[in-house]
Amino acid sequence: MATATERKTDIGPPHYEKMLPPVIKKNYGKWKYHEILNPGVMVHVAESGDKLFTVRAASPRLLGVKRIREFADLADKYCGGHLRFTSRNNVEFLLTDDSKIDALIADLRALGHPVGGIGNQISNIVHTQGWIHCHSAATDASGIVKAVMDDLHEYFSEKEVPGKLRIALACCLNMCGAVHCSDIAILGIHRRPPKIQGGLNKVCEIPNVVASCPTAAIRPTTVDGEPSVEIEEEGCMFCANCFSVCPALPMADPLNDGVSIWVGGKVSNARSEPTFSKLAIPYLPNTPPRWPEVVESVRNIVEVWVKGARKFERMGEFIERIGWPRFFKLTGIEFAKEHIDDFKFAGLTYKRSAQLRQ
Amino acid sequence: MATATERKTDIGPPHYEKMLPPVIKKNYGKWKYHEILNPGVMVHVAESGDKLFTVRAASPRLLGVKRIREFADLADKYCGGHLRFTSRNNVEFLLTDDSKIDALIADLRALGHPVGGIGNQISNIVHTQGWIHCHSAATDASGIVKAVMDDLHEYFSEKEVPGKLRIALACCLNMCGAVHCSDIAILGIHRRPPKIQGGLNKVCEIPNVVASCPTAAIRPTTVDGEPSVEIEEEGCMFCANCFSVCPALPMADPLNDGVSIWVGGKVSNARSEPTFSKLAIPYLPNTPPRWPEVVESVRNIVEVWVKGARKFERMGEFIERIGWPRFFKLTGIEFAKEHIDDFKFAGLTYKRSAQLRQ
Amino acid sequence: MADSGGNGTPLLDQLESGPWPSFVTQIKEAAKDKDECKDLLALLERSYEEKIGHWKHGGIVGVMGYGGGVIGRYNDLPEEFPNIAHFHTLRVNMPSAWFYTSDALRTICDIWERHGSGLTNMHGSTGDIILLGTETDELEPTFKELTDNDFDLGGSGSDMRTPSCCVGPARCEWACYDTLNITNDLTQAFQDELHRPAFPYKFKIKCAGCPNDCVASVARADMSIIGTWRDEIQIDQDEVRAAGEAGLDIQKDVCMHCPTKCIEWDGKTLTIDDENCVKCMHCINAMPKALRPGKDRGATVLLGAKAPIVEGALLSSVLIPFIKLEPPYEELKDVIERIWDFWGEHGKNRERVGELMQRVGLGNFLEAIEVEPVAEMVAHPRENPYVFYEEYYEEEEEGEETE
Amino acid sequence: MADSGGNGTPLLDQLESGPWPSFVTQIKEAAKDKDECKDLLALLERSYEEKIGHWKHGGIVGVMGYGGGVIGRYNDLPEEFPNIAHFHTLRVNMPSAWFYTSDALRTICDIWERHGSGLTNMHGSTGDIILLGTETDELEPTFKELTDNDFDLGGSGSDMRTPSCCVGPARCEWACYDTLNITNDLTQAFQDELHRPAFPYKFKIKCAGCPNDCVASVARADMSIIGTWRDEIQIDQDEVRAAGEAGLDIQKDVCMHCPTKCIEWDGKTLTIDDENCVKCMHCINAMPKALRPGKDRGATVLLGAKAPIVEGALLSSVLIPFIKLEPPYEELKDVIERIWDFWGEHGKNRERVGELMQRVGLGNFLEAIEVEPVAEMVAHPRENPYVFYEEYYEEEEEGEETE
Ligand code: SRM
Ligand code: SRM
Ligand code: SRM
Ligand code: SRM
Ligand code: SF4
Ligand code: SF4
Ligand code: SF4
Ligand code: SF4
Ligand code: SF4
Ligand code: SF4
Ligand code: SF4
Ligand code: SF4
Repeated sequence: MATATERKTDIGPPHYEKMLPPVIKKNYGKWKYHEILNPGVMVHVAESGDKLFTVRAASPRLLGVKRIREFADLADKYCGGHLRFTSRNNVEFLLTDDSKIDALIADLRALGHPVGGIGNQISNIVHTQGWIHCHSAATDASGIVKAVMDDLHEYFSEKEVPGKLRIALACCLNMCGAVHCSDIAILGIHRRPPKIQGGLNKVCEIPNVVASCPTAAIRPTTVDGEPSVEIEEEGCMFCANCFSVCPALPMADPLNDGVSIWVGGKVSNARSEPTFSKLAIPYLPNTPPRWPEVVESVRNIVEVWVKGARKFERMGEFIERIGWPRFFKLTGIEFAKEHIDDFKFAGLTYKRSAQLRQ
Repeated sequence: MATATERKTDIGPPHYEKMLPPVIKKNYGKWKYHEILNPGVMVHVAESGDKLFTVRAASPRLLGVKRIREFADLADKYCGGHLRFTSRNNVEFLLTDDSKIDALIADLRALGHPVGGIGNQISNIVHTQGWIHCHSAATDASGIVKAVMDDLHEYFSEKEVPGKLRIALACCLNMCGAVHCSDIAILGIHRRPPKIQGGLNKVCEIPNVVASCPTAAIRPTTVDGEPSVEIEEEGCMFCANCFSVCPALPMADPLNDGVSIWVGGKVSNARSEPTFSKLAIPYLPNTPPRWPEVVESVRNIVEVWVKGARKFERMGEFIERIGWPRFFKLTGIEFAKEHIDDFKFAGLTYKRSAQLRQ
Repeated sequence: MADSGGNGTPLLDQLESGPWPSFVTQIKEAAKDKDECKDLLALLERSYEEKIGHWKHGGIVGVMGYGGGVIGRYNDLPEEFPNIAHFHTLRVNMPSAWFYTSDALRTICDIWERHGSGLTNMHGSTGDIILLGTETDELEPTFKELTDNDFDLGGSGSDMRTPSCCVGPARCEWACYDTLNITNDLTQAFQDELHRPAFPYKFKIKCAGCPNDCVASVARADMSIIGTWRDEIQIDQDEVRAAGEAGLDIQKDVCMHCPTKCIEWDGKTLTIDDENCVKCMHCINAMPKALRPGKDRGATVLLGAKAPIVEGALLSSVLIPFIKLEPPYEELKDVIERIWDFWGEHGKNRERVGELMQRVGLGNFLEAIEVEPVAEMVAHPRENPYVFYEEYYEEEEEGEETE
Repeated sequence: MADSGGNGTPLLDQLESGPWPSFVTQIKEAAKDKDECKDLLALLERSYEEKIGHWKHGGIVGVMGYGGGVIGRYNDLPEEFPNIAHFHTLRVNMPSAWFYTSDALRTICDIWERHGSGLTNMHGSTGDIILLGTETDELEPTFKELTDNDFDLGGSGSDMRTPSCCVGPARCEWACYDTLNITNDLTQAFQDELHRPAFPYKFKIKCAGCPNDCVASVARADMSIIGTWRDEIQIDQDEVRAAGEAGLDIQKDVCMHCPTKCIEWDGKTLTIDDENCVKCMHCINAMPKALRPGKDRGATVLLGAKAPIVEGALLSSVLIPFIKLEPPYEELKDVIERIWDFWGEHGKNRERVGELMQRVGLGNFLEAIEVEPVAEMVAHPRENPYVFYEEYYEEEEEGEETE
């Protein structure tokens, strides 16, 4: 380990070239095609004829140093000391010798990391901090992810599905998990207006608090002599922006917090353009440790899609083809007032034609 | 003619049945199919086997009693005294004897009314009052319509085009011509902020005037002692709403008024859903009596469509298929800042994907 | 050419030539024996010279007991053009679908020759017969003669505007309900709303017999009634083949244009997956002899279209996905009245129904007019997470809901 | 099963069973020799019992001279959980595309074991290595050891956030530019903007090598750089036929999914009308051996994506339809700096670039950053007539334009 003495800053990350295996250095930018060999296993063939085998293993994303070191050991054992993580937090082992693949997979299984998630399989759930580290959470992240993937794991490591299906979770409306463009999104929500704490004016600038509310539901007032704020509850849509600027307006509430389920978003440009997720289920309760209602709802939506979608069709493309009324019918989800947009651009989501499946 | 004496009110329009020819009364709601026989001539065949021949003739919409009586005479001569007008202001003669069609057409031609506009032909231009009767006009209506149709008449009475092409004109942003959903729309526009007249406060309620401006460009002020308003010119987008509520804010201005050209709107549900027209040409000058720039621009757009569109493809469907960049290229119209939406929903018109024809 | 206008009109004269019928010729003809038409011609020539209109805001004029039906109009050069110092138009309610007997037309002509300029628009954009230009004193006499002859005025101002419809069952094989009958029925049922402005703003009704929407209702009517069906498209396979033999490329010109790609042609048989058919009409339009709408017919009712002033143009959006329309149309009339009640109470001045719906939110609007929300009303559910959840639990009474 | 957390955690224990790897097992493992992890486990169990989180707003903590890279965090029951009274996370800038040598990983582990909880996220949603939980006093020592070993912190707060990219040319045949190189280059070029928050709000950059956008840049980056090409898709007809024989229904599964229907398959040959191809990647995705992107490669640069708080979520929109990307990327860097200048001057506090663009209007925004408007930037031209025409003629000087 280096032991410089003067204080270094702004050196940036280590250069990626130091991290690349020889086969990649040699064929960098000269890959010809790839093939999926087995669940979680693919090969990339270079113009030179060289082959790079990738084995993708599931990860809980939250990893202790012990497990990371175990990954490092596997990389040494099978991959000349090279590995990478994916944009969905899986871990990928990079081999040049395909005869080692099965052994690697066996070792990974032994460690508790199923292999899969490549091609038309359901991959890892992009998620966030939840109760593990964030003050803003309306639900936990890791727990729901574990429960849902336990239930869907067969789609990760065995079964094929019609196309890619991306699930994401964010524990509050800040949407760090960028759930706003996922095939299925699980979103932590508050449903009770902030509870105004005494001495608010000591902790927060009242004008900032008032300004923070997009619906102008917060007004200044005085509570027994003290300047404070009052909230017109009908005007609150639970964005928590006021809480972000003022800790004295907590929104977390065991009785009313929960999750909503969203569907049909995507980011790739393949076939259809990138699009946002749309509301499917307005509210499900927080039921730790395994959130059975959420698990059940996600599986239901997944199965409707698996049954009905054409090859390569993403969730949103499938729903577009059969129409939203039919999606609600097939999933048994009841269409309600909450589904109708009433935000800024609401009018543009109304059905402005007579093109209806009757 | 009846001669009742007491004052009748709220009797409503005459019942339509009194106006229908016998063949229609007999086959009402029992039509089987129709065929287009010649430009402006079609036959509707009833389940009974009866046939109804329709001859559609062009009309300037503005008609004097003399001409209307001449139409009535033709109806007597050929149609047992029955005729109708269309939702695009053409006149339709309804015959049961197809041997009379040619004579009728000859008489109509003699009167100066070409026959055509049925099926995939360009029909009459829906238009409005303009300088003939409205205080709000930024251009004339009838004059431009006459000039444009003189130029396009072959597409009305002879040539076939790929699909329906609807042209509409409105002489101001009130859009009485409902040009907002036309294949090609001609729209009268102002481009100079209202000129504030002295003594405004005598004619108008200043608070109403201030409130009338959607961009809040109007502020109250005092001009030599008198209460009046001032207008922040950069904030004006020439909607004329202030003029609608206050005559002391005239917008008409010979130097700056003119027309803009819009394309790609439609209202039918056929194939694609109804959609608004989009801006093609931000400004063309008012050049009476024949507005050559407008005539030329419309023909250019029509010809690009005629050349490039697939069968049944409306203007907007054609443009969607080839992409807007290509439409601007083919028409030679320059894309400019004015084309970029900057109204309420502007952001939703930005291209939010990488799906581009490169 | 001869200047029959009385004043020199070199500019307008240029609009008499050319194949398209000329409005100038019409005015000149009328000007032969009407001084107001001479003046109109001269004033218009002036506008053509100066590139500006010469009409002022209209004052409130009308006929006794009516608030609508007349558009007051005055020119800004009354000394020079005294015969059109006032030049008001009357909007006369047309018969459904603009059918006329020659006698009915002559009656209108006679009346208007006696009392006005003799110039008309057949028809105005809303559908009325426009009697173009007369003096205030002539309004009442004109009205009397009209009503004596079975005609009445249409709407203007903040009232129900003259409903209009497509030719429908009178001549069209695709009409899914009786557009003429309902238009006449609603017009008669709502005479008071038509003649006496009492709404926040105008309210227009247009009835199209099928999704082709030949009266542009979805773009121009606060209430757009568009015919449709809910069973299978009727197919005559022989006629389909005939159409193909006649040169129609069924795969390319029909199937490829189907918005849901639910129609297939194997060269012999045409099959339609009616469950996914959105009743767009295209295949039927392309093969009128081979295909016809289903037999279980009715209409989709949409709400809220308007022109852009001032918050932006709107197309109507789905209110009732499917409704059977038979006289006396009670169900529909009830909905209309519930809408008017809510709008009358909560609509701002000059706020159209479509704008109100958006301002209060479609969900709340539906609650107010007692219509259940259904997925057909939206293109897709909300994309933003800003839901106004209306109830929450209080610690004390766990399990209980509170407002 | 064994309760290695020190406190009873019956609820969390249930999350150790099942096929998916368990985060609980990870924490328990760490809890064996770290008191803060024991406390974390216990606090989390409490949250599971009470259905509420126990973390408070984070205060400003960090390392000397940096404004970002650390997220301060304190729990609201410090007496009960003293070992995580403060439990800050460090965001460590990952190497491009998350490639590691086993040694590099071990180095991180060693450092973090010495100075923190030993728990991490591999990786955070923005892409950083998240070192999850330590005390204020440990921040500086951790930072020193990181920099001594070639690592540095990533972004947080109102600064440029850690740029990230897809695996690109390192392993993907579809990469249209060098995503790893540009990501590293921009990160190094803008170290000051990354470490010292001076913007109105956060600014994220994500680089995807092709339109598949495997880093979700269009949804999650203020600047989304997406690879593309402008010549013909490379076709190997033999491989196309092979794909067909291998069971792919080319007509149904490829051609019918093409967004512009510009690809045709006659059973023998595949033809693409490249002029109408919008480079969506689908046909290439479906037949990786047969089709490849064209050879004239570059990228489309889009601007403005963000999550919903608080004006609604945005996807990035096209700023530069096509740009060649070769080191040192001067043209792109110039644009970025012009954007930052305008944003820095006119952006409101907590206003993202995408929101600013909409507030001032894309047209004005383009003028300010000196980029020509082109039709590729819009889905379609404006539908409303409210154009801010910027010049008009004055009577006096006819013909002349004035502001
Ligand atoms: C490894 C990874 C990039 C990285 O730098 O980490 C990656 C790698 C590949 N992606 Fe991806 N994608 C990766 C995240 C994504 C994402 C981002 C995300 O999920 O957040 C997307 C956008 C998803 C969306 O649209 O919402 C993505 C959309 C695609 C697509 C388009 C799929 C579609 O039909 O929409 C393809 C094409 C395909 O699958 O045929 C694709 C294809 C591929 C290929 C086949 C490209 C290649 O030739 O190597 C790579 C491996 C196959 C596979 O299925 O994973 N990759 N890919 C990411 C793996 C994540 C994971 O662990 O599962
Ligand atoms: C007479 C009229 C209804 C009326 O009550 O007056 C009418 C009559 C017919 N229309 Fe229409 N349409 C009439 C205005 C419209 C309008 C409204 C408008 O133009 O403002 C539309 C909507 C236009 C739009 O989408 O912007 C309209 C969209 C259609 C369509 C759909 C065309 C398309 O592909 O989008 C059809 C189907 C077709 O033409 O194959 C159609 C078909 C027909 C048919 C063939 C229906 C039938 O079987 O009788 C009728 C005669 C053929 C023809 O081409 O005109 N009609 N038709 C209107 C004649 C106007 C005129 O003088 O030209
Ligand atoms: C006569 C007519 C145009 C024509 O030449 O055909 C007309 C003429 C006028 N319209 Fe209109 N509108 C006419 C159909 C329309 C239509 C089309 C339609 O009804 O299908 C529209 C668009 C659809 C809609 O209602 O949104 C229309 C949207 C307007 C508007 C904008 C309303 C809005 O909410 O956006 C105004 C402005 C206003 O109401 O103050 C307006 C206002 C006017 C006024 C009264 C001018 C004014 O501001 O006071 C015009 C009187 C002109 C005159 O002196 O004769 N007119 N107006 C049409 C009525 C004739 C008839 O009754 O048949
Ligand atoms: C750690 C991380 C989630 C994770 O578990 O991976 C995260 C965690 C937080 N985010 Fe985030 N965001 C994280 C990626 C994102 C992303 C996704 C991305 O960057 O690709 C987004 C959506 C994309 C975007 O930027 O819009 C995101 C959108 C937000 C927002 C909403 C910003 C907006 O303009 O809408 C906030 C609220 C704020 O900025 O005040 C936010 C705020 C926060 C804060 C700092 C909470 C707060 O309000 O102070 C969270 C700290 C949690 C904690 O205690 O550790 N975080 N945040 C991600 C950063 C790790 C990393 O550096 O790699
Ligand atoms: S989504 Fe919300 S709760 Fe979850 S980490 Fe981000 S800010 Fe925190
Ligand atoms: S949560 Fe959002 S809407 Fe509700 S009061 Fe706070 S800022 Fe306003
Ligand atoms: S469009 Fe404008 S100018 Fe023309 S008639 Fe209507 S209100 Fe008058
Ligand atoms: S024209 Fe419109 S924008 Fe201009 S000042 Fe008048 S109301 Fe305002
Ligand atoms: S709308 Fe339909 S029913 Fe009415 S005329 Fe047009 S095609 Fe016929
Ligand atoms: S009516 Fe339209 S949607 Fe239905 S099958 Fe025919 S083309 Fe397709
Ligand atoms: S974005 Fe394109 S280049 Fe990058 S990994 Fe995905 S498929 Fe390959
Ligand atoms: S890349 Fe997409 S758009 Fe281009 S041909 Fe292939 S499928 Fe069609």
